[in-house]
Amino acid sequence: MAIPLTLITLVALPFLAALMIALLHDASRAVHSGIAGGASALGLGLLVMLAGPVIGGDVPSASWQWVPSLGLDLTLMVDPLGLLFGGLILGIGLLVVIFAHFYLYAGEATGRFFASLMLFQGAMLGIVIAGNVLLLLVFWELTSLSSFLLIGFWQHKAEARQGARMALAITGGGGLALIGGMVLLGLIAGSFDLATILERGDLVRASPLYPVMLGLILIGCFTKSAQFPFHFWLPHAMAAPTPVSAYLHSATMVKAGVFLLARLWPVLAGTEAFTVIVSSVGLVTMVFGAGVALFRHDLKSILAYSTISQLGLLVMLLGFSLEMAALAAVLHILNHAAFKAALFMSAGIVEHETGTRDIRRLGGLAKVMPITALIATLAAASMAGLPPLGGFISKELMLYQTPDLVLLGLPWLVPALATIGATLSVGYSLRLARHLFFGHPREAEPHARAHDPGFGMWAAPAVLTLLAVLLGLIPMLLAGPLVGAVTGAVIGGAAPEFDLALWHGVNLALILSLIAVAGGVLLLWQHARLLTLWERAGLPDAKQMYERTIGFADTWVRKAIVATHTPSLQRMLLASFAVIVALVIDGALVGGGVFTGTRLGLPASPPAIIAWVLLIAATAAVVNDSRNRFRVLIYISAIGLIVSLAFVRFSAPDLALTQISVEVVTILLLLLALNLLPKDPPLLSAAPRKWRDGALAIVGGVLIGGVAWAMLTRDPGASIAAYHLANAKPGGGGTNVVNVILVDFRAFDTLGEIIVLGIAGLGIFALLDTTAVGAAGARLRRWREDMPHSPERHPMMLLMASRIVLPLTLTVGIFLFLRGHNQPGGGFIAALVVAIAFLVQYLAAGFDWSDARRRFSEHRLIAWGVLTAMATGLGAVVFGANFLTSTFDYFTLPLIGEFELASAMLFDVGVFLTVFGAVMLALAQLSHIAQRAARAHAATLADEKDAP
Amino acid sequence: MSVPLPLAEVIVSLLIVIGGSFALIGSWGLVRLPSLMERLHGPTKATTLGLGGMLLGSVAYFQLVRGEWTTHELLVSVFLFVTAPISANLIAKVHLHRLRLGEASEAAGPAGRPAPPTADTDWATHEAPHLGTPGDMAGD
Amino acid sequence: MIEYALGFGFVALGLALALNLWRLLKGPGVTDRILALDTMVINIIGIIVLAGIAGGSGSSFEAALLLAMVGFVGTVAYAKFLLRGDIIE
Amino acid sequence: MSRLLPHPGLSVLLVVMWMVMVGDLTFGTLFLGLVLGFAIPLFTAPWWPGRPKVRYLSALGYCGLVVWDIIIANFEVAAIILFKPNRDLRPAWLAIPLELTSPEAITVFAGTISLTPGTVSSDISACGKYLLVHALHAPDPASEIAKVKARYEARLMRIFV
Amino acid sequence: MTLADHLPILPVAIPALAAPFALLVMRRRRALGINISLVSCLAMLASAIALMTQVSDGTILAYELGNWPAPFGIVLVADRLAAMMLVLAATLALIALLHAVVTRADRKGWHFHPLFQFQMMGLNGAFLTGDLFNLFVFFEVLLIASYGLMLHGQGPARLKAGLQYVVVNLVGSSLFLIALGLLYALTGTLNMADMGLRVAALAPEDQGLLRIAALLLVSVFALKAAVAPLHLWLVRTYAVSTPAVAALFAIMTKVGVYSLIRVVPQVFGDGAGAAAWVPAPYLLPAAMVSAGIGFAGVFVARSLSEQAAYLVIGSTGTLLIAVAGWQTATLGAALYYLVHSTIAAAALFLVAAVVARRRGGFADNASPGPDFADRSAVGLMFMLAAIAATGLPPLSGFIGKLMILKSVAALPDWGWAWGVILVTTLFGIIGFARVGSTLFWKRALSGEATAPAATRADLVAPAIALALLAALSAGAGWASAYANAAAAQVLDPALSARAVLGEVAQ
Amino acid sequence: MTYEFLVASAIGVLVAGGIFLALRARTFQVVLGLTLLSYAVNLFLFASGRLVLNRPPIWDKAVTEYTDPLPQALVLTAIVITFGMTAFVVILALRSFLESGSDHVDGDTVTGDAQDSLASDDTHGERP
Repeated sequence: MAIPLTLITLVALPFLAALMIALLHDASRAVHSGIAGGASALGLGLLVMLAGPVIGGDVPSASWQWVPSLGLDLTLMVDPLGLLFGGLILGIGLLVVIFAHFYLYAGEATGRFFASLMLFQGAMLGIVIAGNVLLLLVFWELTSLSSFLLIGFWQHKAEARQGARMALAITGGGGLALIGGMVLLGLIAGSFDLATILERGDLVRASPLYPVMLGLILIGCFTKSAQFPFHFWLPHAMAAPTPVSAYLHSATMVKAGVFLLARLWPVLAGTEAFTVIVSSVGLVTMVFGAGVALFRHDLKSILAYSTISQLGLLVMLLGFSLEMAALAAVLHILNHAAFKAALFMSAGIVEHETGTRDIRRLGGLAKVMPITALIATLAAASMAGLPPLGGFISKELMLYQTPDLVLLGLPWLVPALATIGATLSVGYSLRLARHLFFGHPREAEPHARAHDPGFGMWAAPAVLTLLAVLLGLIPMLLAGPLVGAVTGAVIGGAAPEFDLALWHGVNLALILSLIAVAGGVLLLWQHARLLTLWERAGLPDAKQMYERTIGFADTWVRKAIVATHTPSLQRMLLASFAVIVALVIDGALVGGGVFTGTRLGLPASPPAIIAWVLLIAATAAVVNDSRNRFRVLIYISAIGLIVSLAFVRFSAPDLALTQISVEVVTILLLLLALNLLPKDPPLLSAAPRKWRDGALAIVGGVLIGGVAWAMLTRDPGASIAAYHLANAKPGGGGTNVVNVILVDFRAFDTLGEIIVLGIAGLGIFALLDTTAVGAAGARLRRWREDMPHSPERHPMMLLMASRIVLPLTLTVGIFLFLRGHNQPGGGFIAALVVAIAFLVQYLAAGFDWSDARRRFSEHRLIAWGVLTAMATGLGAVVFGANFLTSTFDYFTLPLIGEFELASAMLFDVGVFLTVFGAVMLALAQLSHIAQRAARAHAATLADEKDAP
Repeated sequence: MSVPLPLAEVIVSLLIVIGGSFALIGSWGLVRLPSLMERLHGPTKATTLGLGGMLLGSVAYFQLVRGEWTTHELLVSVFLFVTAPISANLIAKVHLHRLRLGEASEAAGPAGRPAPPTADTDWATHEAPHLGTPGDMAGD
Repeated sequence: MIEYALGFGFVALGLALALNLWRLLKGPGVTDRILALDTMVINIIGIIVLAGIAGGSGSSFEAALLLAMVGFVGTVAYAKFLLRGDIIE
Repeated sequence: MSRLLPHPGLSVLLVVMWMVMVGDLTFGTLFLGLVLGFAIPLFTAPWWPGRPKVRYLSALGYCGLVVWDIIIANFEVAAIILFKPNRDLRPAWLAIPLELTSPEAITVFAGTISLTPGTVSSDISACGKYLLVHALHAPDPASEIAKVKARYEARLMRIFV
Repeated sequence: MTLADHLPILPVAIPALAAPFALLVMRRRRALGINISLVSCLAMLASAIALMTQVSDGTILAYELGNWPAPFGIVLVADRLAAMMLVLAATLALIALLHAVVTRADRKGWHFHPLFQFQMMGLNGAFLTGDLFNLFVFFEVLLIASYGLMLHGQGPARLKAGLQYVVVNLVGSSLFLIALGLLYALTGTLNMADMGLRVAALAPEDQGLLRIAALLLVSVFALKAAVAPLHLWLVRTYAVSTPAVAALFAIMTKVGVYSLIRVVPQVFGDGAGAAAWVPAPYLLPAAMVSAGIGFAGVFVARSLSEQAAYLVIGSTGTLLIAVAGWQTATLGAALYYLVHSTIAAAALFLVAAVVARRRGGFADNASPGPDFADRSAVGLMFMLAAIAATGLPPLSGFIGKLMILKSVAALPDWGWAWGVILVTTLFGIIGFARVGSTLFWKRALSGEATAPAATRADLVAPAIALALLAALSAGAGWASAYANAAAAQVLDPALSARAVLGEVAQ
Repeated sequence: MTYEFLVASAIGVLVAGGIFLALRARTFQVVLGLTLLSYAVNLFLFASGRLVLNRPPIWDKAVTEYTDPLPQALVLTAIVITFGMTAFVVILALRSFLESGSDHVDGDTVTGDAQDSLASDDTHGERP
């Protein structure tokens, strides 16, 4: 089987298995565990196939491009290190699957369990055989995520959820740091390909960014492998089902950090910083973990802290930056995987059988469950580092190395602490075994129904324990070549000469470990007294700290967010205006340039000045009088008058027409709305706020006014408008350049513009369509007119006048429309005039009377208007020209004489229809909604009456 | 028409001056007269003769001085003649209405409050027009 | 000659506007304000007409026409609001 | 006939207005004007249910009369505003009894009164038999009423039959 | 001329035609209206993809509306960036529309589909136009349509939020107009390419005005993109909108980002004197603050939709951090992340909707409720959406963040940027983990299991969104290459100037 | 006194008034503020073509000098759009007042507002 295929299958298998299990989540447990076990076994087989050549020294690898621009390639490679870890992951994985199959209780979601387990296995496998650091990161974060699912498997348990969250937060967070570190590493090394990076160690260590990078990467590793002070998530991960714990904490999850340290050893190791930080952190963790483990009573908790301690040991060894230490680490990884998995499983068995994990309630189980006792005791012995077991050898090696490292200038420090650590681990290991299996039962209840489980359940731990034993008896035969090769891979060169054996003659290491054993026994003997001391000491619990930190952050961040983000329009606008003002000031200061330009001013005529005064006064009145709303509307229309007058004066007749007609429609709208709104409610703002806003407003006004002045006093440069002026008649067929721009040069704008108006009409309709029902309807029905009204609904003179005004106005509208292309006017203005004509009818004769005589549906008008405009645009396309290309021609008919037809006129028709429809829709909807609400209510009441 | 230019200019100027003066007088009346009903008379001047004068002036100007045929100014007058009485009428109605309500800002003028036409009916502002009478527009 | 007439007209209408403004702001009655606005429209039409003569172009007369119509509608709307509240009932 | 041309007078007015607005005397304009003069009244007919019978010739005469009165009265009122102090002012409410019955006629009558300065028709009685007029300066209300009725209402009675 | 020559107008023309037709048939024959809407979205997608294939080789299509030569008429410019945004918009529209139809959210009023189509027209137009005032017009189109959509379904909450949303955007529009007026007064043109050339030729005494105009314009875009401190309007607006609409809105803030990316290099590039790279001093800090606020919001939010709303702010901030670099690499990263974050936010809104539909009174609040239908399936979807939102593998967010981190490292103050990005991610992780575990794992002791959902069809839309994210991650090689190419194209205004104005302008 | 000064100062005053009113707490005042702002903005945009007297952009053989027509077209578009937006916001304000009985911009209930005639009992706002 070709190497690339092998590798990709190797990684893909677990994921595929997970997928299959997820798809078959309703199938039986056997199916699930079958798939999972099968996948693990298959993977293991593949790995074994590769084992020979890999240990032989060649590195099978394959690479596919993924994101070249990023340097993220799908590179896979199996070197001895990867092989070792891969073996552990798959092998122990397989055993865990078997164990779990028997362990899980009936009715548990085995599908979800095994799927998550396989997901996790795949992620782990990916980490160890990834040949690209970015790819490694992908799998790294995947392990955090999948472990989240595994730890939280028992969703109903609070501690499971907390444990899962904590694990995710810590390891995921560390993962983020690692991302930073890895990207930096890649940037420094100039490549993200692992092999390349490993060759460029010197370059990396020389880089000024090395410390930052190192720090980030170490955070990643330490969080993952639960090093002090990031250790606390691990014990709480014990809320997971025991098989999960066995898997995560022996061979996989927590080992990932160690793996990464080993993986990057050639690049990172050797510097002062690396050695001191890593080894001291490891040392502290080892001692600390062991110490805590000694005083725990929960079986799994003891194992958890022992794991922390053992991981500390590994990290410390790797931190030594010594080849032999690395070798020791490799060996211990192997050992630890074996005995720790075995211990977890036995713990699981004990819990499964006795229903408790509290060792204070257990004891003397050896009689009732001898097999389990044998397995667990042997494993514990290995953990304690007693001969003739594997643990002993690796610990020997460790102790042998300790004198070579000097911390704080104290040569004895490291050996001493290491020995203490060892002593403690002997202590808790022995305590574990003894409390569980020897002496006599402390409580009857759990003891009563305890017995050895079936073969299926103890087979897995048995195998592991056997491994642990053999690692002690025949280490060289069993693991020698592998360890050698792996060490070579770790240190990135040839492994040093080494011999693994129980007996090296009497040397420092032996003495130290003897001390350790003796001390361990002593500890066990004095345990009760020590325990009281320990409990009196009452060390702070890191978990509570974490919880408190999170809680603190949550409350305060929430306070801050709520305080700043309660939706208040005034705040939003204040922020916006403040930003604007600041930016304008910035522009004025930074940009430089002159304020007043060179353009000659036009002297203002007296009426203009008076009009200006009028505008200022009216504005002031609006602001100052804004409480009396009706009055303000009068002022507003005065302002509108002046503005349109200004447009007339500055030769913009079209604008004047538009402004005037829009003005009146707006006023009608506001009056209609004001009828239902409060007429003169008390003002709300307090004085200080008024001053603040006033100041801001004045500054803003001065700034914008100043900008306008600066703009007006400059001479315009060459404008594209010259082209419009030149081509309006010949190219657009119209003499009113503004109109030609609107319907031809920039018809696309106009298309959007009428659509805006149409949508506004629709939106308003939709808003008011529902006023009759719900709270609004109820409020409307109860709505009492807040000012006494005249009983006369339709004043006679007005009504009579309106009847003659309508045709007159219509004529004017048509006139304005037809001449629009050549003289001021056009579809938009015409539409407004016509709309006003009809609105006068509504005003005079009332809604119902006029509406009954209406012959058009506003919705359809809008739709047809837009369609007409679009049709003119697409018509051009049909004739092969660009969208909205216009054409025009002059025709002569007998009697009528010459007249012009332009396609732009058709477009203008579209404008007319849409605008007219939108305006009518808006105002007609708004009129007399109170009555309509009452009517709708009556109708519903009638229906309800008819119903029964 | 062939009118010698000087005469034409005289006509135009005269019309403009008359128009301007009446507009001013109207607004002056708006300011100085004692109460709303009196002030209401002011704008009617401005509307009729004031604007009329200026519009005629414009027609005459384009006609006689520049020789262009522009007549649509007259339309402005047409509209105003139709609409001005209505505006006045409605404002008066509002005045009566608010007078009856006793709004503080709405003071009765020297003419006092209008008495009801007869004992049994009141003005339409205060009493809905009777069915079938000309003022009854409810049917429409 | 016409120039002088126009000048007079402009000044007269300007003054008229000022007087309207006074009435507009002073009141006292809201009816007075409406009336002032109505008059203002008339005067502005006047100004536009005179400006038309002064500029010698008829292109702004539509504005005058529209103002005449629109001023009426505005006044009616205001009055109807004060009389009936709901201007379109 | 009346269905195709609901308001002949209006149609004529529209055609004239169109010609005035467009401002040139080509046949094309007239044609378009005629089309509009025919179409628009037809389109707006529903909004003007009434079909008043009008004597158009005498109506024209009436218009002339009104215009003349406006000019005269303008000067009178101008004089009042400029020279008569408020204390000498004799404003008065006049309740004019109506003989006209059709709303159109009454509206025209009231409009005339408003247009001729010095009098503003303010309201109509609920029974529709009286017109409330405010006179700027009417030392003798009765004669004022009589004058208005004689000068305008009588003529309108003849126009609106 | 074949239809291919008119390709650039199609994305605007299709919805502009579909909307009125839908409006005409809506009242009587609803089904027909829905079909019109769906078909139009498909057509949009097709045309957008066709456009993408045309421009992917680097050609820039300039479409002169009305055959008026640029800069005198309005011209549509289709380059890689525009095509990318068009495809994104169409895809998103399809998903949102699907969800709206399946959940019958479109039946609460008569105007959903017309408004939806008009909204799409506004978006596509904004992405295509090469004319500054035309950009304003399309902003207004998409805004007014969004008002309508945002208020769809109404109810007090939406009305309150809607009022604020509308008013704030009205102020923004006014600002836009002022900036436009100033720019026209200075340069005498509205065409972006042309303006870019003319700005470079401005006299020293006009520099102050130029800078003011530029800053105002940029602040308008910042307001649309909800960059702190102009972001306050967003949260409530998005949180209360109909989920399908909110999902579509995920791209609305990106319109602001797009405009920024489009206008700044084109108009205020190196040659722009006092306005060169004008947002420079402010953009990076503002972006960082936005990212911080956004993910802090995710961290403390108490409901899924609220979280999603904050996420929109946060992700926009994150991608603006990259934009602030104005280099090909950073901009490329930003563009890739833009696509990702848009879809991710949409997915989260949709998942929130799915949850709310199933939990009855408990809605999507982060409070333990009774068991509900398809809990594990929905839970998985939420987890994936959260993964995407925080930028964890295997979904595209991870690659996006890697690209941003890597490219940003070349900038002077990369440390800050990295810190913000990494820390905010952590906040996101914790927040999502907490809400997710409460919603999907914790069970309220009281309260009976809510009835099984009437339909599972509502799972389709979010599933599609998530699948897209997976695809975006799998095809990251091509996507990132395209994004970088688009960035390079945008950063070289001469290219589009040549395409729009022809050689003469050079 | 030049026209330029009049226009510029008028714009300034309108902007100031607009900003101040827009920052008030009542929807109606905010609407007024937006209206003032839009006047100012339209004038500003119009002013970008500079001020020219008696040169309307109506093409004529005789005339050679015109004012800049483009800003006029832009302002026309702007007026229309602003009108649509204003109309919408007015209705929206009214609608939310009817729904919540408060015309406060944030929908907060204001103590002392008598306008809300709806007793608090029936607020069955939305029908699902």
